Order: sequence, then structure tokens, then C-alpha cells
Amino acid sequence: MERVKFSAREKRREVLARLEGFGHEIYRQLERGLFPQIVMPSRSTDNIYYDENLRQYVLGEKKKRRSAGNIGHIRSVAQLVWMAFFVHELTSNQKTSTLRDVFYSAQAYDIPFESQDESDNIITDLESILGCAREDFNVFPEERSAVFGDLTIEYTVPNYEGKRLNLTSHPDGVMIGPALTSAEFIETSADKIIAVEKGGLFTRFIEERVHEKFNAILVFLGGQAPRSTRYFIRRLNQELNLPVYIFTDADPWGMHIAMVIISGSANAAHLRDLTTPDAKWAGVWASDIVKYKLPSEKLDDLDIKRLNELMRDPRYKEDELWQRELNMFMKIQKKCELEAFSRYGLTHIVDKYLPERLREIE
Amino acid sequence: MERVKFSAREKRREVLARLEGFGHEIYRQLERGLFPQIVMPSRSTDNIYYDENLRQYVLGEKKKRRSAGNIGHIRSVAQLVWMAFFVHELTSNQKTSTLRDVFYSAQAYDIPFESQDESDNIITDLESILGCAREDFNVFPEERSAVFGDLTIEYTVPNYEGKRLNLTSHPDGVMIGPALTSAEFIETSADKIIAVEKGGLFTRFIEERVHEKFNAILVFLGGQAPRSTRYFIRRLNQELNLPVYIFTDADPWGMHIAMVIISGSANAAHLRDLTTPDAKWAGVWASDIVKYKLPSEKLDDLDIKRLNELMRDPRYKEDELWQRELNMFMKIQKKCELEAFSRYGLTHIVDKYLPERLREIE
Amino acid sequence: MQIISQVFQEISPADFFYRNKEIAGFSNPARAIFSAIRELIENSLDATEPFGILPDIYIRLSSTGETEEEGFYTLRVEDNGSGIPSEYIPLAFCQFLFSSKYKLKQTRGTFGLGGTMTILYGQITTNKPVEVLSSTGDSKIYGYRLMIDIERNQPIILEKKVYENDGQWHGTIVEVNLEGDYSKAKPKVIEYLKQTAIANPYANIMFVDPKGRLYKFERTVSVLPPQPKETLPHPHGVDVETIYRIIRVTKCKTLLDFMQEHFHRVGRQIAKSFLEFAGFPEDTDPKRLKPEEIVKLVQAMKSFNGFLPPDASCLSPLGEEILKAGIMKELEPEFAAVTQRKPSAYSGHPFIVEVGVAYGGKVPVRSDNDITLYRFANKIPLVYDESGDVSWKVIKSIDWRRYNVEPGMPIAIIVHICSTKIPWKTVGKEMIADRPEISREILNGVREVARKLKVYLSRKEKVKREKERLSVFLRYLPKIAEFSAKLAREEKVPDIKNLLRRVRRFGEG
Amino acid sequence: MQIISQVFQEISPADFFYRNKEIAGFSNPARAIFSAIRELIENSLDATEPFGILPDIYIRLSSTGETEEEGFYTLRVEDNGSGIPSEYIPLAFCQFLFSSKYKLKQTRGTFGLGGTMTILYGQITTNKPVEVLSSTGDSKIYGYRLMIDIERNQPIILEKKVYENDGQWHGTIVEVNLEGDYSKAKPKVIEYLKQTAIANPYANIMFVDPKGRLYKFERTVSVLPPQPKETLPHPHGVDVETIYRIIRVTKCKTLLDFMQEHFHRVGRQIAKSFLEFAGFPEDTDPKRLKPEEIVKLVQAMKSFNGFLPPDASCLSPLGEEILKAGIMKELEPEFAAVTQRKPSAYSGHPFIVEVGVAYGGKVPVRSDNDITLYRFANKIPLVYDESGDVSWKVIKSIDWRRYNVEPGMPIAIIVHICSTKIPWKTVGKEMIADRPEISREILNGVREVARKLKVYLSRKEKVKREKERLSVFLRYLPKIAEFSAKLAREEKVPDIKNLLRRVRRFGEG
Repeated sequence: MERVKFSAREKRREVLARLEGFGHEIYRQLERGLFPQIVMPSRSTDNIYYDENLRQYVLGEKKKRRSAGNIGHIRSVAQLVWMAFFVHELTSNQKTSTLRDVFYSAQAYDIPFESQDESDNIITDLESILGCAREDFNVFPEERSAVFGDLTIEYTVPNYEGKRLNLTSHPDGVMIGPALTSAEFIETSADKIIAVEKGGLFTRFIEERVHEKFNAILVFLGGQAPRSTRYFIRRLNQELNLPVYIFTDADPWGMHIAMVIISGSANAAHLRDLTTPDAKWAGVWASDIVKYKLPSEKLDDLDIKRLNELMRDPRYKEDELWQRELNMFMKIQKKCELEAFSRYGLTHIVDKYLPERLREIE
Repeated sequence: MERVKFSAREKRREVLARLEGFGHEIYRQLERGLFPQIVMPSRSTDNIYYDENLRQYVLGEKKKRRSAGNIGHIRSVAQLVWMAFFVHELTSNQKTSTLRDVFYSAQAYDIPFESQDESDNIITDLESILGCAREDFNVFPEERSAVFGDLTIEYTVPNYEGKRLNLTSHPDGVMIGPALTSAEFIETSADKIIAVEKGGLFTRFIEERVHEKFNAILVFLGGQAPRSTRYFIRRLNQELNLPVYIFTDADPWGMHIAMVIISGSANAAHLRDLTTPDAKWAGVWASDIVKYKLPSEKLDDLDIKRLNELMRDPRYKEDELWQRELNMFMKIQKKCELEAFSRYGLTHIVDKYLPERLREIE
Repeated sequence: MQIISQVFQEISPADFFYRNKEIAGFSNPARAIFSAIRELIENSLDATEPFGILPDIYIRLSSTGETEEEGFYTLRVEDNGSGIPSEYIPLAFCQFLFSSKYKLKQTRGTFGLGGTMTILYGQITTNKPVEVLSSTGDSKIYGYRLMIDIERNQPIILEKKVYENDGQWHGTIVEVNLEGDYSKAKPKVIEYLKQTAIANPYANIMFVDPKGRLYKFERTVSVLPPQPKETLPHPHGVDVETIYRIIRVTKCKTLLDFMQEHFHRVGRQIAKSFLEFAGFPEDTDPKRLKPEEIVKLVQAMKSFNGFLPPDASCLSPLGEEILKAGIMKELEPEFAAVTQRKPSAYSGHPFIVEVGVAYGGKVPVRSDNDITLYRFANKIPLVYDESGDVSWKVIKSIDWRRYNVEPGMPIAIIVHICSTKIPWKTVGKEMIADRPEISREILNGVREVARKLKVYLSRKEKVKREKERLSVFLRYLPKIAEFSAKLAREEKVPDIKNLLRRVRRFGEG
Repeated sequence: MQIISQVFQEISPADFFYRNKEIAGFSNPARAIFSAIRELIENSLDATEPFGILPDIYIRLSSTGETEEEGFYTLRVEDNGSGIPSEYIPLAFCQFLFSSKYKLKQTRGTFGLGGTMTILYGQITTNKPVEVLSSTGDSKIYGYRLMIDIERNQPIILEKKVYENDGQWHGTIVEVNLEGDYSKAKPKVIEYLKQTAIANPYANIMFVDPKGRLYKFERTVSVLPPQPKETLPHPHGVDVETIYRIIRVTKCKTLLDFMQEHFHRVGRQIAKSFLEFAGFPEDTDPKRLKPEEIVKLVQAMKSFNGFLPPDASCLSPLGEEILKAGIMKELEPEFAAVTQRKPSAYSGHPFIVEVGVAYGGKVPVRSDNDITLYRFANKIPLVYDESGDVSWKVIKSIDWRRYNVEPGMPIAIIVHICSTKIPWKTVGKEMIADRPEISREILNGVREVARKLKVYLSRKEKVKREKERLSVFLRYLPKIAEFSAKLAREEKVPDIKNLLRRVRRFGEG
């Protein structure tokens, strides 16, 4: 298997350089007696396009300009410059921070944010300006997801440099946090990645030894996967060259969890490297509800509304599977959960469904 | 350090015996031509008392009787008998299941639950009848919390029997799941447990090497701690004889997270072994908001309502700390989060607050 | 200072109402059509029922313009009533404040000016005379073409004809031309007719609208409710003016006689103890009372607790049978119950409340899931301003779940209040005010029929439940047997036939 | 069939109103006190203002029972009006449908029966006569003690006295006794007086309540609004009866003269083109018109578009100055604006809308955060049933944020409508109906003053913002300099003095 090489140190150096460049640009303008201006891609909906080649959402040509000479902008310019400074400190000291921490930290510098929404938004601005994800400058959300399977990693975080861990070492699953996403991949015997939406199924898969039986690395998404998890899945796919199969609930929300891993979200149109275009949504499909006679519920109004939105979504166009399943949902007006297989016994999903499905799409 | 010994296998045998005994009792009544009756402690609020000696809520003498001859009861009697049968299967096969899985599994046996609430409730009935927690018969909720620190454990789950793991091996923290809660504790150099409500702070503590600097095992509670985590903390406290310090947000909800770990919840009044009566709420206290000039918000109506409830709660009576802080909340009408310390810099909480507080209460 | 002289002027009652048409409900073209139909129907009902005649009323509204949009109509109302003596016809129709309704007994109209107002409105909008044909059943039928001299409040007789009455016909036919807007008024008119039919099932009512559509409400009972008698004033409801009027005509020489002779339900004992209470010697000559003594007498009458409550002989309630017949006829419900409350009084005015409930059948379900309310006052349906009415307030105050009533059930409540003086909330006579004595009677009446409804709904529910009960045991007992056997590691599943047999026996109880 | 003879009876107008007291607002003791005070004050205002007299009105309500709880009061109202000629005093006060107000010009009362109704109510509740003292400013003052013969609608003169009038006093004093409930009526009474003072700032009004509390509303302007003139009827507002009445008295021999002589703003040209439109020869003798021709004439008058709109000489608006003075006096606002709209008309009745806005000062903030609305019709405040009024509907239809108005601001809108015929929604005369012509004028008036309010609020806001603006730059520019220097690893923080100077310069613009 050919591997793409990953170096945490290199990435860090690159990010720091970009941050310093940003600071220098501001500084230069002030030195010349100008009100500093910042230009960044607009993230308004009319500037988000689906890129067929990249197979993800990208931002178009529209720019937004923030000037310190404008009373409506100066506050956010100051917040941005401070934010760049703050994450530069974080990254160069190899410390991490949550979004919430950043919000509070600002007060130490007399930089006010009215709410965490506002500081989150400035972080996204900084992402667009620098073209890298917040995880790259060590800001993480609170969500936790997990991984399990035969993969040996080598940490790059302080005090653990060079230390290795095999991801089967803890049978409850290994948490995907800053240390794991920044680790290097050393060795694996797995030949595929199986990602599941729900924690209960993740545990079931471990107990049923799915990782061994199917030679797989198991990933627990925890609902809509956090960006660090999406990034981690992409790395597994790209660096280890392993196919990715995603299992979600059979409803418009579940299928979209898979879609966001595959093609990214509109919210992250300003970023690259968060998508895994070759990953596959492996189930539970609308057609499975019929085929496997699964206990199901009626789609409610919100589900139907969501379904209609997805039907108009360019990511769902021109792909046979997505189209077929969207239409099937519309037709049967039903949904079901991953756990629904339990009606045939707890191991049914592993003994019957999983092998059948993998044979079908591999 | 003196250790209390823990044996997963023994516990399992005991649970299975109780389940079979329950089945036998029903069977015997049917054989004698009687409508089977089940008697269990009532869990209605008027039968929940605070036990000063046990330092937790317990159920009183009131019983409730469920008879298969009563149209209003027969459905739940059938559900209970099936539930006992089902978890017997789980436990004897050493499989785990989530609450949601149980709900779906019932359909395979033509036992209907209208909602997961209903099946969760039957599981609680079974807990009261058997006097053991659902985790003992391998039913777990979805919540995930984590632990980190120098503790070597030995697994008892299938395929891992005898395998050991040191809980510093993964710097993102080790998930507390069925495998970990059923593991045996082998060795530790720590002399205390520090439990924190929020994930961000847990990561910060690991990064700041709190486990080394303070010789501690760190536990991430994930908000209101799941029962398996409370059970795990109790084991750390009892078996390793380590003091437990709990850090939460400074608000009525945060302090109650600590209280539930210490004295249990009313919902679990029918169970033992989930409390850690000697654990201490170490902060953030209402008085800390004043003392450390922390950024704070006004208590809202819901907070005040909750505060008034806590003031009437027997668990909060006759303890100087709780009383003082409840009164302080009432007086200053403010609350703040753990992250609020970030206003003084990201490491302030570790460098200043934590040592001061531990010195104060140790 | 410059003084401008003032000009004082007297106007006639007709002129007053001409200037203030809205007092009688003629404020706009839609309302005018509604009021005209209503006033003439009520006159017809009052010309039949009190005389022991089963009412046959025929109403025709036809468009007189080229198109209906022009808004000109001819309204013709025919009845088989007692008829009006020839000499009174011009005055009864064309003079304001002239009526047969100024009596202390229950009548439909209370102002006594609805008919004349209709004619006045027709005259000032179309300039056409009213045509009246009437006979009291004797040998002649009299026909008049009349207009109103508004400035003088007098009838103008344009034409008078006399016809032979071979068939001994009695009744009145009125034909009036007027401007209006029927298309807007239509829903309220039809609702009014339908509800009139509920409260008057002993009447035949036919209505032909301008498009020629026939609405027919047929008689289903042939018994009339007992007719009201004229009554003496009750002491609690008396004011100074009333006393003066009585003193002016009385022949009594002592207050003791005076009290017994002129007031409702005052006998010798009550008169004696009242006069003692009021501090008047029994032999005081009423004609010699000083003004301040009269005030004192009135005050005492209001505050004395020893008078008997008014009796209901001056009232004409529908009676339970007729009310129920009306409900069955128009709503065809699956279940109905009615009750007549005992007579009661407020401020000396007697009243009776009658309440009905109807469930299922043609009873409508309101779009807001509330209970449908039909309100009647002295047999007149009230179709405007429901939410301000005392009955609405009472119905909303009830916790209907206690009567097994769920929102959205097809349930109607019918409330009829009859009184010599309905306490109207406004001059428009569409809402009844919330007097505690009245709302208490309505509440008790509604509760009474609601309890009967509850019994019906409960029985219906019980039959359904009993069937479900057995199926529950059949379903779950085998499960209990199966899984307890498995848990207990027993091969044989226990026999539950006997238990099921016992359940079935219980079920029959 | 049994025929019972009917008894027909005529009653007097006084008897009619006695039986239907609620028509004039005497439905219960609280409402009666309110109506009595209101009617007598309005009579006093109508006895002063139209005669060029600045009103001085003194009202005293005193309790006559031992305690106020008994509910008996004496109401005394004194004015300095034109006085009533001695021979008219008994009729003006004690005969229904006798008044000086039946004119085609704007007056406060329109029914002309409020004063007499007050006296009748007092008489039937207390049996005491009314006392009237009046002089027209000549050498005598006349004093009467009067009662009403209700059955005959006639005054009863109990006593008549003549006094010398040395001081040339003119005016009227009325003292009446009545039953009532002042403690319940009080809030509305005080609100009524306060609002009367807003609309009549040229009046001195003093009120002493039963507890001896003095409410004083002092004159702040000494100019009266222009007085209304009596006017001819506008052709759009005419009905058949009006035409008849004119024909009866006209001296015109041709319709061409008739139209010019008897109708408002109809000149020769308009009369000619109208008659052509209507299809009548110009020389038609009006006295020879047939009934159906009169209807045709009325129809043509209603549909002909060539008439001029009515002029406003028959109206008496307050005028912008007086309205503003009233607002400043009673609300003492921080800002006020008023506007008088051009005269307009609906169905031939001219009307003028005047609107004011007040902000801050004593303007109250309503508990529901809505805008406070003061409504006036012909200078009378309307204090009941706000939510049904056309002005309320207009105010609620406006998006107030467009005028920089936030909920909870102390803002009052004052709407005054004057007309020869206010389109009342109900007989109670508390709500004005939603005629499109009227609501359009109100809307435009409110918008006009709201725009002025917006300018004021914007300017206030701008001054505040300019201050804030500078402080924002002062706060953030140094931060940008500091952190960009740190990021760029530069030791020297850039100098931002020049930039701040430029901001300040911008700020002055």
C-alpha cells in the first residue's frame, strides 16, 4: 500500500508562517499611515458553489473587505488581529484550546466578544484568510468521537513524541482528540474503514469483532462528525489508501452525515482537506427498510422538508445511489435507525447485513 | 495503599442467579394457577428518603405490586419478564447493549414498547427488583466520558482477559465504556482523583500535565456524569483509596453534578454502589467568582428556581460548604463557567487556582 | 360679548329614529336586510303563538332592480296570526311608540319599534309605501297602502281597500321595499332562520331568497308552550316612577291594601312585615305620601328580604319537550338532553334558563375545536357577538374533560333565557350581561345536561373498552408463561387456560 | 281558535327612554355617574364656545347619604354660557326630543337627550326635582325647580323664582340628585376630564369630587376655535325624506333653481350638468315630482361625480395651535407635533381629522408597551372600547420601527375627528366605524406627525451615536497596532495618532 506522508511539524511551521504574514500585512499598512484593510473570500450563500472536480463546496470569486477605518468593521478587525495573535501563541506553544476557551481568553486582552457565536465567527474568518482549518491552529470543539482497530500511530504532541499506540489497545475505543489527529500513522493490517453514526453500534461492532472479521478500522462519528474526525477519516483514506464505508440511520439526516464526510459542508466551503470524496455511504438505505423489513417510523414534516432540500442540493445530483435513495424515502415516507436491526437479534446486523452490503458495494 | 478487590466474574455470576430466581418465582405462581404478582419497592417521590448514614437517597418501605391479573399491569409484567430474560441472555453471553438497542430488540419477541421511555422504565423496575444497576447486566447508555492518568488496568471483557493498559497511553484520554468499568485495577502512582465537568478543561489539564504535577488521575465527566462513570469513580475511590475532587461550573447545575457523584440521585435511590460519599466539590464555587473576579453572567429564572430547590434538598443540609455556597449564589445572583479562568490566560487555572484550592481542602 | 340667539326645536319620535337609525339595527345595508327580516318574523311569531295559533310564516325576499347588485329588494312576510283590527293597522305600522307590546310579560321585541323602523327605512331608501293586508278572521280583509309622515310621527293612508273574507282567513301580510345587501347578510340570515327553527319547532317557516332558493323549516310538534300572563311588578324591581304611576290610579286607602293589590306575590303577612320593616304605619294613605317618603318606600322594597321570589307565570319558556324536539329536528344528533331550570329572579325580574346539549349527527365541529353554542333570549336566536355573552363565558369556564368531552367532538350547547326583562349588555340586543343570578343558573343547567352527556359517552366508551380488555390478556399471558419458563430453565411452559377463563368471567361483570 | 283581543297603547318619548335608559348610557350606577357628568359638561361647553365665550365650568359631586356607600349624590354644574331664555328652560331640561341641537352643523351631543336623560334618571332614583338657575345676561336671573311628567313627556314646574341680575351674570347652573357609584366610575371620569382639557385648552374646568378633592384644569390659550356655521345638505348625503322636506318648503319653481338654492356647493353649472346626467328637464317643477321620480333624483345625486366636496365651514376643528397647546398643557412632552388634514367627506358628510403626537415628559408608557391613544370626536374624548375604534386599527397597522419608534417608548397619538355626522359604530357613541375615507385621513395624519417624530428621534439618536463612534476607534485602533506588531515580531508599535485625528475630522461631518 502506498502511503501519503504526513508531518505534523511541517504543517505547524506552515500555519505559523501564514499567521505572521497576516500580522505583517496589517503592521505594514499602519506604518504607512493607512487604516488596515483585510480582504477575504465572502462566505455568503451566493458565493458558495459546488465544485464538480473537487467534489466539495468551494467559495467563489466574491471578496469581502474589512477596513479599520469603518466604524462598522473596526471591532471585528481588532478581534481578527487579536485572534491571529492568540492562536499563534497556542500553536507555537503546542497548546490546544476549545472554542469556548477562546471566547473567555479574549477578556484577558480586553477584546470583547458578545457571545461565543461572535468569536466562533471570527475564527471562521481567520480560517478563510489563512486557508487552513481551526484544528491546524489548535482550536477544537467539545465533541468527542472515537476509533478502534489495528492501526499503530506515533504521537507528535509534546511529551509523547515518538511514542506509539495501537488503536486496539482500549476495547471501549480510542478517543479522537488533538493528540490523535496530529499523530503519524505507522502501520496497519486493515484494508478498509467502517464509520458508524451511533456509539451503541460502535461498541457492538467491537464486541462482535468486526475489526477482525472484516479487517477494518472502526470509526465512531458521534452524529454529525466533528471536523477533526472528518479530517482524520480523510487522512486514513489518503495516507493509508483505504476505502471508507459509512453507516448511518436511514433518514435524511443520516444520509447527510455521510454526505458531509464525502463532500464537505457549505459552512466549510472556505477550507480544503476536510472531505473524503471516495468514501461511500453504505447504509442504512431507504431501500433497506423495505428489503430487510425493518421497524420504521413515518417521516415527519421536518424530515420531508429536509428531504426536499437535499433533492435540490447539487451534491446529490447525478449520482445514481443518492438519487435512488432520495426517491425511495419520498415514496415509502419512512425512516429507521441503525438499532432497528436488533429486532432480528443483536448480532444480525454483523452476521447478515454487513457482509451482504460490503459484498454489494466493494 | 490498601485495596478493595474487584471481581467481574463473581459479580456476573451473582446477577445471573438473581435473574433466574426472578424467573423461577413467576413460573412457580403460574404453575399454581395464580396470576403472577411482582412486588418491588415503590420509586414514587413520597418513598424516596435521604439516608444520613449511607449519605445517599434510598427507597423507603413502600412497595408497589404488579399483578398479571390486573388489566393495567399485565402489559408491564410481560415486559418485565421478557426484560429479565433478555438481559440474562446478554450477560451470560458477555454482550453489551445500549438502552436504545433494548427498545428495538423487544420487537423481535413481539413485546411492544411505545417509546424508549417505556423500556427504560422497565429496566429501572428490573434494577429495583434485583437490586443491581443496569450496567451489571450489560445495558449502557450512549454517553461517553473519559479518564487519563497513571493507572494500569487489566481487562475482563472477552478477548482482552489479562491484557493490561496504562491510562496515560492515549493523551486524548481513555474512554470509559463497558470494557473499562469492568476492568480490574492493577497499579497506580496517583494519590488523588480530579474530575472535571468539561472536556475542554480535561484536555487542558492533560496538556498542562496536571496528572504529573498533582499526582492525579483525571476524569472527564461530560456534564452530568453517566452512571457507569459514577460507578467508576466510586471504584477508584474505594478500591484505590484515593480522595476525589470535583470541578464544575459555578452554577446550581454544576454544583449538583458534584452532589450526584457524592450522594447519588433520587432516580437511583433503588441502587447502591453508585455514590462516592467522601468525594469533595472543589470548585468553581460561587465565592470564587468574587474572589477571583471571574467573568460572570446573571442567574436566570431557571437557575434561581433550581437554586431554591437545592436549598430545600436534604443532601445540601447541615454541610457548611454547600450551605455557604448556596447562600453566596443567592446573594451575588451570578454564575460562571470553568473556562472563565481563561481571561487570566490559559494556564492560570492550573498554575494558580488548582494548587490554591487543593491546598485549601486537602 | 356677542349674544347669538338660540333656536329651540321639537322633533317627533319618528324624526328621532329617522336620525338615529342604528338604534334599531339599521346601520348599514347588510345589517338592514337582516334586521328587517328578523323584525317582521318576530312580529309574526308574536301575532300567532300568544293567541294559541301554530305559526305558519312565509317570507320572500325578491330583487326589484334589474340586477341584484343594485341592492333593491321587496320583502314580503305572511303569517296566520290573530290579525290587526282595521282601525289600528295604520298606527301599528306607521307610528313610532305605538304598540301592543308595552306589557309586563315576556314578548319577543322589547322596544316595540322594529316593524315601524323597517317601514321607515324602506320609505327613505325607496320612497315606496308599505302594503299591509290583515284580517282578524271576521268577514272582512283590510288592505292598506301606507307611508309615514316622519315629521309628525303619523301614518299617511294612501289607499284603503276592504275585501270579503270567505275563508275566515286570519293573519297579516306585510310587503315592504327597501335597499340592502343580501349577499353580505345571507350567512347570518340563514343561521338566524335555522336557530329560530330550533327554538320554535311548532312553527312552519318558509323562506324564498332572491335567487329563488327555498329554505323550509317544518313543524315537528303541534303543541305550543304555555302562554305568558301579564303580571304585577315585583317589589325588588320597582323605582320611584313606578310607584307614582300606581298611586295615581290606585283605589287603595291604606298601604297595607296597596302592597297586596299592586305587587307581585305580596300577601297580607308579607305586606305587614314589610311595612314594619320599612317603618310605615299600615293605614298610611298612599296618595298622601310625601316625595321623600316614596324614596324611602322604594329603598325599603329593594332591601327587604322577606318578599317571595317572582313566579314564572309571566314567562313563556319552551319546555323540555319542545326544546328537545327543536334540537332533534334541526341537528339530528346521536344523543341529546335538555333541562329546564326552576324560575329565578334578578333585581325583581323573573327569568327561566333552559339548556340543551346535542352530540353527533349534524352537530357541527367548529374549526377552533370549541363547543358550538346556540343562544336564545325569549325564543329569539342571538347570532352576533357570541364571545361577549354570559353563556359563552360560562361554557369556557367549565373543565369539559370532567365530562369526558374532548376538543373537536361534535357537541352543541343550547341556552335559552326567558325573562320579562333580558339584561342586555348593549343596545344592539346581541349579548346578555353577566348577572351572577343568571350565570349561576346557566352553569347549573349546563352541568346538568353535561352530566347526562357524560353518562352517554361513558357507556359508549365502556363497551369499547371491554372488548379491548380481553384481547390484552390473550396477548400477554402467554408471553409471561414463555419467558418465565426460559428464565427458570424449565422445559414445560405453564398452562394458562384456566387463568384466561377467569379473565373472561371477570369481564362480564 | 280562540281570539284574544290585543290592547294597543301609545307611549310618550319620555316613557320610551325611561324604559330604555341604556340607550343614553344609564345602564348601571357607575356608568350613570359618568354619563351624567359628561352630558352636563358637554351641554356647558356647547353653551359657551359657539357664543364666543371662553368656558368656565365648575362641577361638584357631593355625597348626600350618610356615607358614600349608600350611593346617593348631588351633581352641580355651573357655567358662564349664554344662558337659556326663561320660557325655554322647562322644555329644554324636562322634555325629550326638544333641543337646540338639531342643526346641520357640528355640535357635541348629537341625540340631544343627554341632559334630559340625566334629570329623568335622577328623578326615578331619588324622586327629587332638578334645580336650574340661568340668565342670558339681561337684568333677570330665573330659577326653576322642575320634574318630568314621564307619561306625558312634559315638564312639571314646582317653583319659579326671579332674581335681579346686577352683575350682568350669564350662564346656567344645574343641580341634580341621583343614585350612582362614583368609586367605580372615578378612573373613567378623571380620564374624561383630563382628555377634555387636552381638546379644550381654552376652558377652565374645575371638578370637586365627593371626598373634596379638587381637580383643576386651567385655561392656557385665550383664543377659541372658529365656530361652525349651519350648512345646506350635500347632495351625496341626501335621502328621499330630506328631498320631501325641502320640497314642502321650497319657493323654487324649477329644478335648476331648486338644486342651487337648497344644496351645498351647487352652482348653476353644476346644477345644469347634474340635471342632464339625471335626465330631468331644468324647468321641472319640484313640487310636481312623482314618488318614483324623487327616488330617481336621489339615486342620481348619490352617483353623480360632478359635485364639489363639502366645505368645512360647518365644522369646528381645534386648529393646530389649540391642539398643540392642549397637548403641551396636559402631557408636558419633550416633543410634540400636530397636523390638521384638509377637509374631506364620506357619503356627503364633511369631516376633518386632526392628529397629534407627543413624546416623553408626562406621556405614559402603557403596561402592554403599546402606544397611548387619545381619541376625540367633535372635541369629546372617547374613553371606552378603544380596541374597536378605527384610530386604534390604523395605529396598529403602522410599522412603527420605520419611524424609529420602539415598543415601550413614552409616545401618545392624539386623533380628533370632527364632522356633522360622526359614523358611530354603536349607539353607545364610543367607537368610530372604519369608513375608508376616514381611516385614510387618519393614516395620512398619523404618518405626517410620525415623520416629524422620526426626525426628532433621529437627531437625538445621531448626537448620541457620534459620541460613541469616536470611542470605538479610540478603543480598537491601539489593539490592532499592538497585536499586529506582536504577530509581525516588530518591537515598535505603529503610531496611530494621525489615524485618530482623521477619524475625529470625519466625525464632525
